[in-house]
Amino acid sequence: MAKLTLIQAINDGLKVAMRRDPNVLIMGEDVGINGGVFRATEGIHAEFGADRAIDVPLAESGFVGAAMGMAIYGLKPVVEIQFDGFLAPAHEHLVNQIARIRNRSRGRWHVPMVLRIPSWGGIKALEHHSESIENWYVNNPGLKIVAPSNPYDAKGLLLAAIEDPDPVLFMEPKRLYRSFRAEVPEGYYTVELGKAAIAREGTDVTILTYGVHVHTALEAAEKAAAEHGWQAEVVDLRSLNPLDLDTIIASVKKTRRAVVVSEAPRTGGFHSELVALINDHALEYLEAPVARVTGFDVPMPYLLSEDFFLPDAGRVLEAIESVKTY
Amino acid sequence: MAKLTLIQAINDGLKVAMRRDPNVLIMGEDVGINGGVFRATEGIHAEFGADRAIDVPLAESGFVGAAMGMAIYGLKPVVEIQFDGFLAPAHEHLVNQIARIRNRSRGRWHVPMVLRIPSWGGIKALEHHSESIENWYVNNPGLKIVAPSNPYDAKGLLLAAIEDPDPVLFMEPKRLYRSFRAEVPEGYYTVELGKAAIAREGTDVTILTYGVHVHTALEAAEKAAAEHGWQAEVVDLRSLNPLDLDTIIASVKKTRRAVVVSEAPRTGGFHSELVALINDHALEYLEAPVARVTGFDVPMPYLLSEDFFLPDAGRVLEAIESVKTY
Amino acid sequence: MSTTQANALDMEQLFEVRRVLSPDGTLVGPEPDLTPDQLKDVYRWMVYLRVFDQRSLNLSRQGRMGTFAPFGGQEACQVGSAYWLAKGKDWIFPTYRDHGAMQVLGVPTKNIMRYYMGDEQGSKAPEGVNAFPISIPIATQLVHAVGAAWAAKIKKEDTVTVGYAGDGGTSPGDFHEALNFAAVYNTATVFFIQNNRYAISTPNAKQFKTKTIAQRSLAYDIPGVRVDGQDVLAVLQVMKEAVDRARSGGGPTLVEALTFRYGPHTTPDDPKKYRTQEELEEWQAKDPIERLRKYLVSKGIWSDADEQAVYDWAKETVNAAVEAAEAEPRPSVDAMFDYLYEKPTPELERQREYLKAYLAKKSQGEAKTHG
Amino acid sequence: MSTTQANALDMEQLFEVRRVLSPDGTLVGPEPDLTPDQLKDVYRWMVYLRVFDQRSLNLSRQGRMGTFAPFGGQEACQVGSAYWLAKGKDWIFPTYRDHGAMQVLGVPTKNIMRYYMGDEQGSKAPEGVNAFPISIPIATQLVHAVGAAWAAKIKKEDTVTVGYAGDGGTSPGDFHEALNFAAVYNTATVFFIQNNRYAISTPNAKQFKTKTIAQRSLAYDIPGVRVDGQDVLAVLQVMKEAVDRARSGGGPTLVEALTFRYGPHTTPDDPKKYRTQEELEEWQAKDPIERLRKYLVSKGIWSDADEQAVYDWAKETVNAAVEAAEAEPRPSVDAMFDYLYEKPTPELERQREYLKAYLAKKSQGEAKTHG
Ligand SMILES: Cc1ncc(C[n+]2csc(CCOP(=O)(O)OP(=O)(O)O)c2C)c(N)n1
Ligand SMILES: Cc1ncc(C[n+]2csc(CCOP(=O)(O)OP(=O)(O)O)c2C)c(N)n1
Ligand SMILES: [Mg+2]
Ligand SMILES: [Mg+2]
Repeated sequence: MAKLTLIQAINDGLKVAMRRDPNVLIMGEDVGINGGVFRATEGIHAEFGADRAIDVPLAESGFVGAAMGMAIYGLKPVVEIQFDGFLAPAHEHLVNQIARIRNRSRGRWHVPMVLRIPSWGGIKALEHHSESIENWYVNNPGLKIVAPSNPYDAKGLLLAAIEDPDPVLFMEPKRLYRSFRAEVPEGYYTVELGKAAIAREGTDVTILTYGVHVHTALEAAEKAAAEHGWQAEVVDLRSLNPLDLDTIIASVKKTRRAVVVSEAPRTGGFHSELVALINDHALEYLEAPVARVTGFDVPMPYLLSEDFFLPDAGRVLEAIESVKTY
Repeated sequence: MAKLTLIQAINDGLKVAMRRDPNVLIMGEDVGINGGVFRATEGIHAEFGADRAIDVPLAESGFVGAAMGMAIYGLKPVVEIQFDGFLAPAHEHLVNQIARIRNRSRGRWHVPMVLRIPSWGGIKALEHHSESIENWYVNNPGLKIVAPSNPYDAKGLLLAAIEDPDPVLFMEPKRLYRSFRAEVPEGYYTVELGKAAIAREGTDVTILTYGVHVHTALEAAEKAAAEHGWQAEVVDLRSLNPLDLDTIIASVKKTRRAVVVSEAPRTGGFHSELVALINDHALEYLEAPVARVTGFDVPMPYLLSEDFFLPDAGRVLEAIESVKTY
Repeated sequence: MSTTQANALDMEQLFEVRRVLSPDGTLVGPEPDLTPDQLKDVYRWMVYLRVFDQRSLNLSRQGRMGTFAPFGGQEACQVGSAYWLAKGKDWIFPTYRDHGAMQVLGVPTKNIMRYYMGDEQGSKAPEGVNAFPISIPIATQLVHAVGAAWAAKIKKEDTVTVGYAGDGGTSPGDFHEALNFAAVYNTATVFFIQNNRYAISTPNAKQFKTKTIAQRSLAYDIPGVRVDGQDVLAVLQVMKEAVDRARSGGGPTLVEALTFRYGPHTTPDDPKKYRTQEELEEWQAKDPIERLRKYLVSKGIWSDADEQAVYDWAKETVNAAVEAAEAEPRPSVDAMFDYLYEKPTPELERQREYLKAYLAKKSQGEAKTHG
Repeated sequence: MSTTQANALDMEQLFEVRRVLSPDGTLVGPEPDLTPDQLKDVYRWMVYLRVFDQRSLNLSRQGRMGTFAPFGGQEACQVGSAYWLAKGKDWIFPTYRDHGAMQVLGVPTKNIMRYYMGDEQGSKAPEGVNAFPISIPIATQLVHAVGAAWAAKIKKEDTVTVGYAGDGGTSPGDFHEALNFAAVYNTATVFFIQNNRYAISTPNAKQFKTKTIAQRSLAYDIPGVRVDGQDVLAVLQVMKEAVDRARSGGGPTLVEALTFRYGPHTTPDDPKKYRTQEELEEWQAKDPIERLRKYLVSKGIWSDADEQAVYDWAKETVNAAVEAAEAEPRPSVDAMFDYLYEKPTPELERQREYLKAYLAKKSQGEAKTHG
């Protein structure tokens, strides 16, 4: 099997999808000849032509809205948002139209579209290039939210998202685009949306996380093992909606302690929902309050202060210690 | 003291603010001669003229963004968003600009502006007219979020919001606009942002809520008293950011049981943050998991199904029973 | 030529208002290419829609329907804009005020009524009728119209889409983005703007500075045209040109139809707050139905008996729709959970179960209390 | 006149490109109303900015600065657009590529460098300099520019605001909303659009169908003008007219400056992927600095010694700014919490405390490990 980086896995996934279904196309800013600012779409314009690798005028509301029009007409647009912060102009279409059209038309129309969103920080980019946009949408029913943490899942979840008949926000951990390689099967396969993965088994504490911070959690888990002999179980949610509640609750019931990790600002993040779900379904199992390791309630700072903001393995380790020694 | 409805209190508050500060102005769709679709701005155009009661072209991104330009120039725009769902086009300005400009300019500029947003359901309006938009912003630092539940607070919080040097989302419970009258002092007074109110004292369970559902909670509390002899304490948050954590935690520690009520969809609402905060600060006091009474993870339905969606006193009572009999 | 000269262009002259019938029904433009049967069909549609519209506004006022947006006065626009579209093929993307055009394309009257009564089922167009659900968020539907036409082009189908908006609908960014995308990708989209002079209370003068909306076409290098929106034959003619051009690969057109709504913006609105009685009467004197009737009479193809018959038929048909709409059961609890995704998520199933249990308990409780 | 005629207008002719100097520095338009000192000042600014820009791009490539957006090639636009503004009074609302204009208005070079090094302090213009922080979200700043000018008008002040955007910046809805608002409320706003032919890799032809951006002014009934953006005297002339008109109550103007960036979009970009070497050279042959230099020389007011002196001065001054910028301490943890609101919320104070405690523990731990 080929060893691919996460961005290569996405590029491969896009090509595989486009080869098997003529209705799949990609669109976005600079995704054509330029191959995308992260090179996710490299080679697609050459292989599939300008009708299926569409460079759009610079207007997210317009091209996300137009993609919805395409989707209801029967195409499957995979739209690249150049950077997370630039999803904001498309907000109205997402919340008021795309998320709702199947429901309001009682199934007459649906929107099989995927928004690929390079997400989160860690690459010391300019302002608005390192955002946690999931929380604009976790309280907004109708949009699936998927977040891979490794090349295998990235391709498999992307193919599942493209196959899915409903709109999917596909959050790509840009910090991991080129940070490591892993084996990725050739050709078509899917990873089911809504199924978490146990990234590391353990018995002493459950760490719930997704996307880029699966790796922060794994690093902290190794430290906890080395320093304290504690085995942390790392649950990679992979999908925020649908959410794999069963896996989450089973793990928490087993370890009786939980840490949630996300780099979104602390107040009102999806991590808070995870705490609430544990409250609902496993409160009496808890030996300690769930610990939250998150960003802070400030905008992502400019690059010199980025490290202040982002959760690191040290903060996760401290959280593990806090729930273990409560 | 005059007995005013909530909408009259807001109208009065606007006029009081405009009389004392020539930099305060109102703007929005149909807020001028027409006096606003809810009549919140009635009489303002006549008293203050077209320069301070501005009818804008129909473009929320434009007029919310322009209001930011006005605010940094030294005016204090109070912007009416006609209905909650129509805030969506202004999302980019709110999250990427308005929420951040003080921080990014290190205090050189700030945005003393208020967005008045008729919020939530219960009036059987058309689509997009009954939304819970707070959750687009609770995880987005930089915007204060205020939600009165009665005429006195509505005027006092509005005046405090206008005086506040930072941007405030002022969520008005449209269902309560004309539903009852209460005493409202003449002239200027403020209700401090960030201080909750105990709407009803009690010892058996804490109900945390804001805006329209303070009344649902009070109704449920009366039923709980009548049917079970339990005294529920109802905490009216009044402000989501800043949040009065001390009052919340003190109440929960006292009653050892909590119910949170909000009509936002269940997953990832601010109500989930409240559960997480109780987890952080009072977990060991809890006799039962916190119960959430919320909307469902679907868009607000059309009017014939609205009652299915909205929390009512019966559902809150059931939640009280569940935490009392756990 | 200097800037000043460019900006001194007389746009009202450049975009002269297209007209076929004068308000008294006499021919002032080229005679339209319509058979007598088509002319009568158009007339019947306008009458039907007016009867429907008035009836619906009444139902809304009586509380038998929720807030309603009447189009009375704009019937020529409603009929003329959709009349030439190929059913089962072409698409429309309407606003809350374009449920007349929706019916012309084939949406049953009952659906429109159910929509305004508050049932999502009303937004479900029958198979074969490509009328998108009403869009309330202003101008969003215009980019959807472009997207659908763009998809058709990619699929090499000669589908035409029509995006509707009002004068206020030209202000949001989506108007601009839609026209720009349509122009760049040469999509088969007709932008049909009903300029009824007000966006709720906001008059044209506070919405835009230009004397016309049609001139916005110059910003995108696409054809633009102004048409008398109270003259159905002119609207038909202009739309025929635009639809034909779109279908044959000629790209998008911006149509500005000058019109007026006689009634309130929506049920609770009071137009007297912002419009004069004179202005209303001035427009009523240009009534589109009356105008076509006079023309039909002058052509000798319309009698008083025809007139009586069409109103009788319209009232009966609308009555039947009201009855059918009111006979529909309330949407079920299940319907609230069933349609968001192809398959409800596990969390939705949990929520459904909870709500059903609660409602069952509640109705038992109520049964006890009242029983 | 019919639609066809309106749409057959020759926009390139109507919006003829304004030019004062030909690429070889000879006068082809009316001699500008600038003193020799002003002409030399303008020249010095362009040289300074080019030296600054190249140095910054190098720092970025060396990793001493983050991602940087160079404007090299667009110096005439940068200087000419801001030159006439009244410091301490007028406002500019720049993009990430307009840090040249920001400096002309009075933002210290060090600030720009700190911004791109990743310090919010760089976005804080000194008191008295009304340069808004760089806006990265495309076109958003245009509505802010309108809002500020609108406020000035309400306060009866004759402040002028300039909103900057690129060719790509004409596509978002905010462009439309800004121009429409400015037109309706007649605000003193100049929209200065640098059409450098590409939005990252996307060429004009995929951004809009029209041959000009200036013609968009017709959609708002405001003056529009095209200008040779490599001819600083033409840019100065056009901006003088626009700023004077705005200040005297004549409302907004849309200026399209035709220009080209020589370098990458930002540091990581590779323009060879989407532009040819010929195109670059074609534009370099029209270089704005060289063009003005030739004119100054031909007027006998510029010598080789002057030339040497200005480059020496520019390099030294930029060097000093680099030193000063690199000498700045890292932003503190406190700075992350201090500026979001006038007064941090209790929750922010709790978070600050937690983070400081963690960092203290961490640095102790590190001290132990490494000590
Ligand atoms: C984005 C958005 N903002 C505000 C509204 C509220 N609203 C509904 S209709 C309307 C006026 C629309 O006027 P116009 O486009 O002229 O259409 P008309 O109602 O006259 O047919 C407004 C402001 C809305 N529906 N959507
Ligand atoms: C809303 C938004 N979408 C996407 C981007 C990413 N982006 C940054 S610059 C740019 C191209 C801008 O081109 P143009 O307006 O022509 O200005 P130029 O860079 O050529 O000066 C894009 C797409 C952004 N900054 N904001
Ligand atoms: Mg209108
Ligand atoms: Mg450009």
